[in-house]
Amino acid sequence: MRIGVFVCNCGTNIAGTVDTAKVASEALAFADVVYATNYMYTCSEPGQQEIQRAIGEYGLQGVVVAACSPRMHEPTFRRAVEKAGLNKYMFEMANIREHVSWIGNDREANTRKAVDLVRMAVGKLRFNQPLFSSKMPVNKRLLVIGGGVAGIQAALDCADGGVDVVMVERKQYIGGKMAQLDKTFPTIDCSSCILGPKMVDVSQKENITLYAASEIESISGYIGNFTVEIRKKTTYVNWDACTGCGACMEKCPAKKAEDYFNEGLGTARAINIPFPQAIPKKAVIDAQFCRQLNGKKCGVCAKICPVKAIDFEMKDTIVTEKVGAIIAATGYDLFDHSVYGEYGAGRLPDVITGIQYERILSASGPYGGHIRRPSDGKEPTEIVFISCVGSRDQSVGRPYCSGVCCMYIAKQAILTRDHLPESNSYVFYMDIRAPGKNYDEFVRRAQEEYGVQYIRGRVGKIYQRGDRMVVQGADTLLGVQVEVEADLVVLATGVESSSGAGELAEKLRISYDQYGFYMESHPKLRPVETNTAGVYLAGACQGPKDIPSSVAQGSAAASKVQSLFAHDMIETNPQVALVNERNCIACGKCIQVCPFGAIQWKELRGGIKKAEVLPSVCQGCGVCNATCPPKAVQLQHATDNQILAEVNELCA
Amino acid sequence: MKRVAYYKGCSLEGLAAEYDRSTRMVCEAFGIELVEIPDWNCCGSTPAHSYDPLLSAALAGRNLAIAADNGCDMVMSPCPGCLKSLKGAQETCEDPAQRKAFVDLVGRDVDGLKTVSLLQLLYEEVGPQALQKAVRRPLTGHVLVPYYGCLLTRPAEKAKFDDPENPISMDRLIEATGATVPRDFPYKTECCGATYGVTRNDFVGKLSGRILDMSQGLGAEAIVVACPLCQQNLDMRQDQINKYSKSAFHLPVPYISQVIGLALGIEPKVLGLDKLCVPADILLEDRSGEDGQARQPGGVAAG
Amino acid sequence: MLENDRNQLHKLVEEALPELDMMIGWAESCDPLQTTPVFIRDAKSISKLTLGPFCSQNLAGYLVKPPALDAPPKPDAKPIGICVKGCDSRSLVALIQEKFITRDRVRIFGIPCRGTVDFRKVAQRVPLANVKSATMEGDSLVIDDSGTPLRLDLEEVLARKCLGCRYPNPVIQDVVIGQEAKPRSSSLAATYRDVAAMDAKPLEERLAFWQSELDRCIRCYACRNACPLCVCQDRCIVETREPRWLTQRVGIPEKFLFHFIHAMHLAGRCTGCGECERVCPMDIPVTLIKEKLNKIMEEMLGYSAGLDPEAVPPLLTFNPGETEI
Amino acid sequence: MERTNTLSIQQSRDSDFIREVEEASGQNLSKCYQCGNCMASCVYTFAYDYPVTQIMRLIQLGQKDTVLKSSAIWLCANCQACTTRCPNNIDVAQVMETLRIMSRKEHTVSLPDIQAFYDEFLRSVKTFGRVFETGLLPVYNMRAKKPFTDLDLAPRLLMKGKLTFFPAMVKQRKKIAEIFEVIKRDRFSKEGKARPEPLSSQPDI
Amino acid sequence: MTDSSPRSSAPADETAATKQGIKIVGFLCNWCSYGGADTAGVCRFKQPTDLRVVRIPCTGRMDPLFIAKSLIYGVDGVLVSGCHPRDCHYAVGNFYARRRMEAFKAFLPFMGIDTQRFKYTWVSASEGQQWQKVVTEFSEQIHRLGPNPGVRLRSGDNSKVSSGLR
Repeated sequence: MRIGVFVCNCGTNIAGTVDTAKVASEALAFADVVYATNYMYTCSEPGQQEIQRAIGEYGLQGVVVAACSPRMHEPTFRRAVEKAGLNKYMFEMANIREHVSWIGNDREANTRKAVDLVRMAVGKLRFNQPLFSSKMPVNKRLLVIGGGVAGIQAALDCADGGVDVVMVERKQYIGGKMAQLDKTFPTIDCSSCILGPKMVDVSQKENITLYAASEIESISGYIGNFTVEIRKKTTYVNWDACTGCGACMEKCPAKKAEDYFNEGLGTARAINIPFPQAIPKKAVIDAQFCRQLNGKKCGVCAKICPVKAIDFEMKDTIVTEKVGAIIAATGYDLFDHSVYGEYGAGRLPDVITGIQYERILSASGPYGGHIRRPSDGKEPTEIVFISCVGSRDQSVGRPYCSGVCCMYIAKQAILTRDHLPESNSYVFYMDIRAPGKNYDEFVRRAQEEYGVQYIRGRVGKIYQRGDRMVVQGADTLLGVQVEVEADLVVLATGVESSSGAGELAEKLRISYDQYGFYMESHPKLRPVETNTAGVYLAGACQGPKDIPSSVAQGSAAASKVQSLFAHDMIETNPQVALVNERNCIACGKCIQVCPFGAIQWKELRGGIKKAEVLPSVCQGCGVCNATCPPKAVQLQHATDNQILAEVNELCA
Repeated sequence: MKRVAYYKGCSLEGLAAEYDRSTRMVCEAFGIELVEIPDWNCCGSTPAHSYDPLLSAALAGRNLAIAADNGCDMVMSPCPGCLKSLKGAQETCEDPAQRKAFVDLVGRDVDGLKTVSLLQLLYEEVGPQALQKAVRRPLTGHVLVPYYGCLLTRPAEKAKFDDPENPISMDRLIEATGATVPRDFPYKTECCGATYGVTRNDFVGKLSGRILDMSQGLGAEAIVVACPLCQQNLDMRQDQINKYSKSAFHLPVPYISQVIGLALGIEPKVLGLDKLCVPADILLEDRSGEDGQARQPGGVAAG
Repeated sequence: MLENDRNQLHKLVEEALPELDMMIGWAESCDPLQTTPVFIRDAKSISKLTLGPFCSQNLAGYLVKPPALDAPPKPDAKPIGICVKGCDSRSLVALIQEKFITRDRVRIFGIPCRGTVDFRKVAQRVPLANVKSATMEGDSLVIDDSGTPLRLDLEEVLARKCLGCRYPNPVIQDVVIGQEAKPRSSSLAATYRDVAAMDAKPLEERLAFWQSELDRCIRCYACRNACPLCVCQDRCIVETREPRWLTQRVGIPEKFLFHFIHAMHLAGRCTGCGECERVCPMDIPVTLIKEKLNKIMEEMLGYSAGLDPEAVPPLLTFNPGETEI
Repeated sequence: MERTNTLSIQQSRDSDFIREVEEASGQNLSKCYQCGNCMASCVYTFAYDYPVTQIMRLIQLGQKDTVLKSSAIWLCANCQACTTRCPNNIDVAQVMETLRIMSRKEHTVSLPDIQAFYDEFLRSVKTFGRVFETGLLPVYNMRAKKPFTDLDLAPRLLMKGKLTFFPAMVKQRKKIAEIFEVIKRDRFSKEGKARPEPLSSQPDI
Repeated sequence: MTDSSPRSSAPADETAATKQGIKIVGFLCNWCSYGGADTAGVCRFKQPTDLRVVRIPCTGRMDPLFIAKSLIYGVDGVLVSGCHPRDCHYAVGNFYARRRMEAFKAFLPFMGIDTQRFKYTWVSASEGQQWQKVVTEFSEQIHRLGPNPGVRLRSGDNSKVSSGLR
């Protein structure tokens, strides 16, 4: 094989601590290397041309570029050698920047290491084979997991573009957290007024199939061709029949069911439609509280239902959908403040969370939009807001900023003043994070126009004294301890990843960080893609986000899906496993270990069995290769011989 | 019979002698054999620690070493201050950097021992259920506030017992005697003024004063404690507090061991109830006849 | 007693043979200390079948080596009869577990085993050429070398693998011949005594030991060929170029790597039958290498190969929860 | 200590001090983001010259002199409220204890009466092996020039029989005194100082 | 002795090692640890220069025999690193790898190869600092152990060690 080696200076990034000329001259002495040079910026247009020129001039059959990480520029150089007529897999990179020049200053040792890495790359290249992709049809249907505002936006954008959309929502209604909000910052427009029409759109678009009260059971397949099993959870109401008339709710005698939509303030009926604008407007029976389902004589709803939709015998069902792309938009949960013993650990009835306060403020909420405190229904006059509860707090394992609390506290304080002009609001804060458009102005307005008292410091303890609570905090600007007597305390509980986020990520085969937020492909340049092709992210499942950002990501993910669906066929990755039938002993161990079910039996004439890889299903992990005793199955581009060649170069 | 090394500490030999007496009585009643550490010495308390942590570790460690030499695997100290020193000694012993210096001073390692407070011993080795069964003279109808003090459960990583903000072990033990405990006494672990009784009398006036005030507000007849220092501040100095805050508190401050002892039917005098500065005779009233109803404690947090 | 057992075996085989494709067993050979495998198709040959302490070969391997491996059995094929000792039966279980053979394809004649004789140990006492005959008398092996008969305690001449045997009775069988045998070991410690002794040595000594032992290896691959679970045969990666793990170069590293490959390919599969060591012409204790891995599998993952045909070999599965294995 | 409202950061900054406090306390003080929770939780804040949050800030700025001369560090009762609630898991009480030890070594104790009480306490331990409460107080009162402290308690305590007039003594007193001596010797040999310094203006323990 | 490799003379070995430094081969999964090593580079976290990285798609691709091959043929240390358990890009590749490497690690010393020359670890793409720590600690560990003596017999060292088994 005729091999050319190109050593990149990367300006001074590499040449500063690596003698690139020496690396090139040593490389020239390696067997099969017929050309070697160093170049200022190999990835630049002239740099690529230099490679292409050398391929022609020296008849190169393989190229090694020693430069930055292949995770950075491998695709660039592959395209370059392909243009010059080589198969793009006849190319190897030696990472002498991230792994050499940037991590050490010893020029001699760096140069030695760079030479080694080039030798290893050349060694591997000798065993490279031209690989060819095949084409696969794309199933132009989209699965959106999560029906919050991000998911809704993504679904509507794609549906508008003519894409068939399947939306799966685990709650019985769509709208997510935004549906629970009263108003939105910094414009104070009504949450349900702006979200409501979008929710209706979802239910009315003919090319959107909505599965509410459903969860993802399993996902198999790959980009362009996923198979998804969806578990439709038991609702005890036949939704095809249910008209959402609400008669059952009115007559249901089990009135002490938990009101999840109102965050536990007040109670609901055991059969319930959580709010008037709910989409889908269908009833669900809460089995925990239903009399009939707990062995008592009842069945009132079944008798009253005009369309006979009640079905106490209902069981979960599984439906299968085939899609070509998936958007995860599973949103977030709120931090459980009961770990804060100093704030009463959830035992003080008038210490509530921000989302509970939203429900209190909402006209459709438990108190009809009148601000009252839960313990005795009294109108509060002294209201304390505490920020960073479960945010920026290492001691509870939540060191990150939730990003939205500063703003929603300002909004709630403003609304409080609107509702109760005589009341006083105090906000304990550490820093005010208001970087969005018109955000800081909004917080200033809370202070300047609405007289909200901002106190810079954390709260050490809240305790009951008589009818009120004592909020014992600090004003660090003054350097004093302060006490505020409060009627109501609102904790700005932080954002955490949605419960079950990790399990779903494992089904999707995407990564998530230590807090359960999904990892994007690149924090700056690929914010809605994941490392699993065909799976995209939208909204707070990727990290805490406010409504505008979530909507923007929903649209961004939708555009990614539509650019994928603009193609009828996609190229497959040829770096997959391949069975050498002559060596296969039909032990079946590869079939046993393959995480993707990508290997199956194949029968030759005479009934002889051999393993066979389905290249479109294989993801290229190589577990089969590591397992196969006679090494009959080889992962292309990472074969035993290729890895051994790299090791051999080091042992030499 | 459970055999536990007993490190009583200097206070229990002097001003808190009744804590010592009642502790022994209660443990005996539950079949716990207390083996007083022979020739024990002072743990050095805060003064030793703020002089040199190794001094503190060595002083406290010597006692642990004696206990270990006597074949005990558990050491109990009724004084949370002493317990902190004992645990500090164990920490020093576990620290690879200091282990040698420690062992050189003390003569052996002591990290294998379990060190507990009296409260932890009673809560974990006896427990509210067993206590409830053993009660002869229920304290039904009495409202008692448990005051744990700052060190008993804090810092949580070191104390490894109960909750640092809202401990409940003493609540449960008191309830087991039949008495009523107001819900969520907010000053359970707030500092009483600690050693400033001598040097900064006004601190105690302020800090212990508010504990007395809150307790009274919740309808308490007595404040139950598990620390000799807390007891001195709240009881012995109650007159000083009254003078400082122009108040007229008259709240008895018995030790948890005395309260349990009473419920077990042990003679008040044997428990040293008469040694308390504010007389605790009110606890001897038998209210079990009054429909078993507690006097309604005041405050909204009651119930 | 041995005679009774042999008669019982003959009788049972005679009854079964019409339903069998063939019968695999042991027959006496010219060497009084070793038997030879025999493949019986007609009733006349049944009398050749023997059993006893010289039946050292593990016959299970014959079921899966080529050509059997490449040619799938015909649907109407009759089962094969096979004699197995305790250890051999575990190989059979492993092969059934890995689906190389199906249970209904074999008729298993289980032979409780009191241990097999290692002729090399006998050779240390008496020149093999002089041995005219060898018979069992109680717990003694009586050697006739034309002089005064030499009485050897069976324990002295047993194969190394037999000394710590936990499974002398077949773990899978259709019929059993003779009486149940008593295990020589019931504990990991006894079974892996030699491994523990090796582990107790300093690292340098262990290296020196293997350097010296493996230096003798001639890479004849007898160990591999005898192993009932080494199913790759001529596709074995120690000989292939695609991929090329080993060269033909004669060097200690090559020998080490060969034995690493053999051992790692048997990790979680090896039943400890000892065939590799028995057949080694250079007297290298190669089973010991696999014994170490077997011990690791038992201690780390709680798995012993060849006991449960339904089990999944531990390296072909995982447990997400095992943070510290 | 007198508070000043101007600070020339470089002039008074002692970066070794930051490192020393971090090493001795085992805490990473750059984690402190000044939320104020320690100050909010500390029941002694009312008495401090610098609230504990500001002590932490002063350490971050390397203001050794100000910190070690503050009265706050000697008024801290080590009650652990700050440590329990610190969102950054800093053992604040441990930091305060470290500062006390340092201020002792640097002879910058701002509240000599508290040091005198501690010294008297240790002297009692060194002499008897245990603390002799009845004996401790009068000596302290004399030294602190506050002769009437707690005199009001005496009659009642006498009546209750709570005052003992003879110190309980440990048999192996020599062993206890030895511990003191060894610690003192090592402490100063480590510092490379020629002569052990007395604990306070009072005779050495 | 049949071994005639040029490295069989000890002194030449050591000079070579001193001159060339220690050689550690790192098998890094493409998705997590290779990215983690890149992150460390981007952040300019300084590391020892002994490590040579082989990029593999997943630790599940790791046949322990690659480690055996490396150590037998004289590489001084082998570091395998992949995604944290449960974060595998291929869902379960590292679960298989964990068992195989754990078993192999326990086996190595039996054959006389120092188990300290092999380490496996999990480092994600975001953990640049962790990668620096892993590389630094492992490199220091290998430096302490010195050059890998390998399995080749040294000249003049032909003394037979009795197996004692027969």
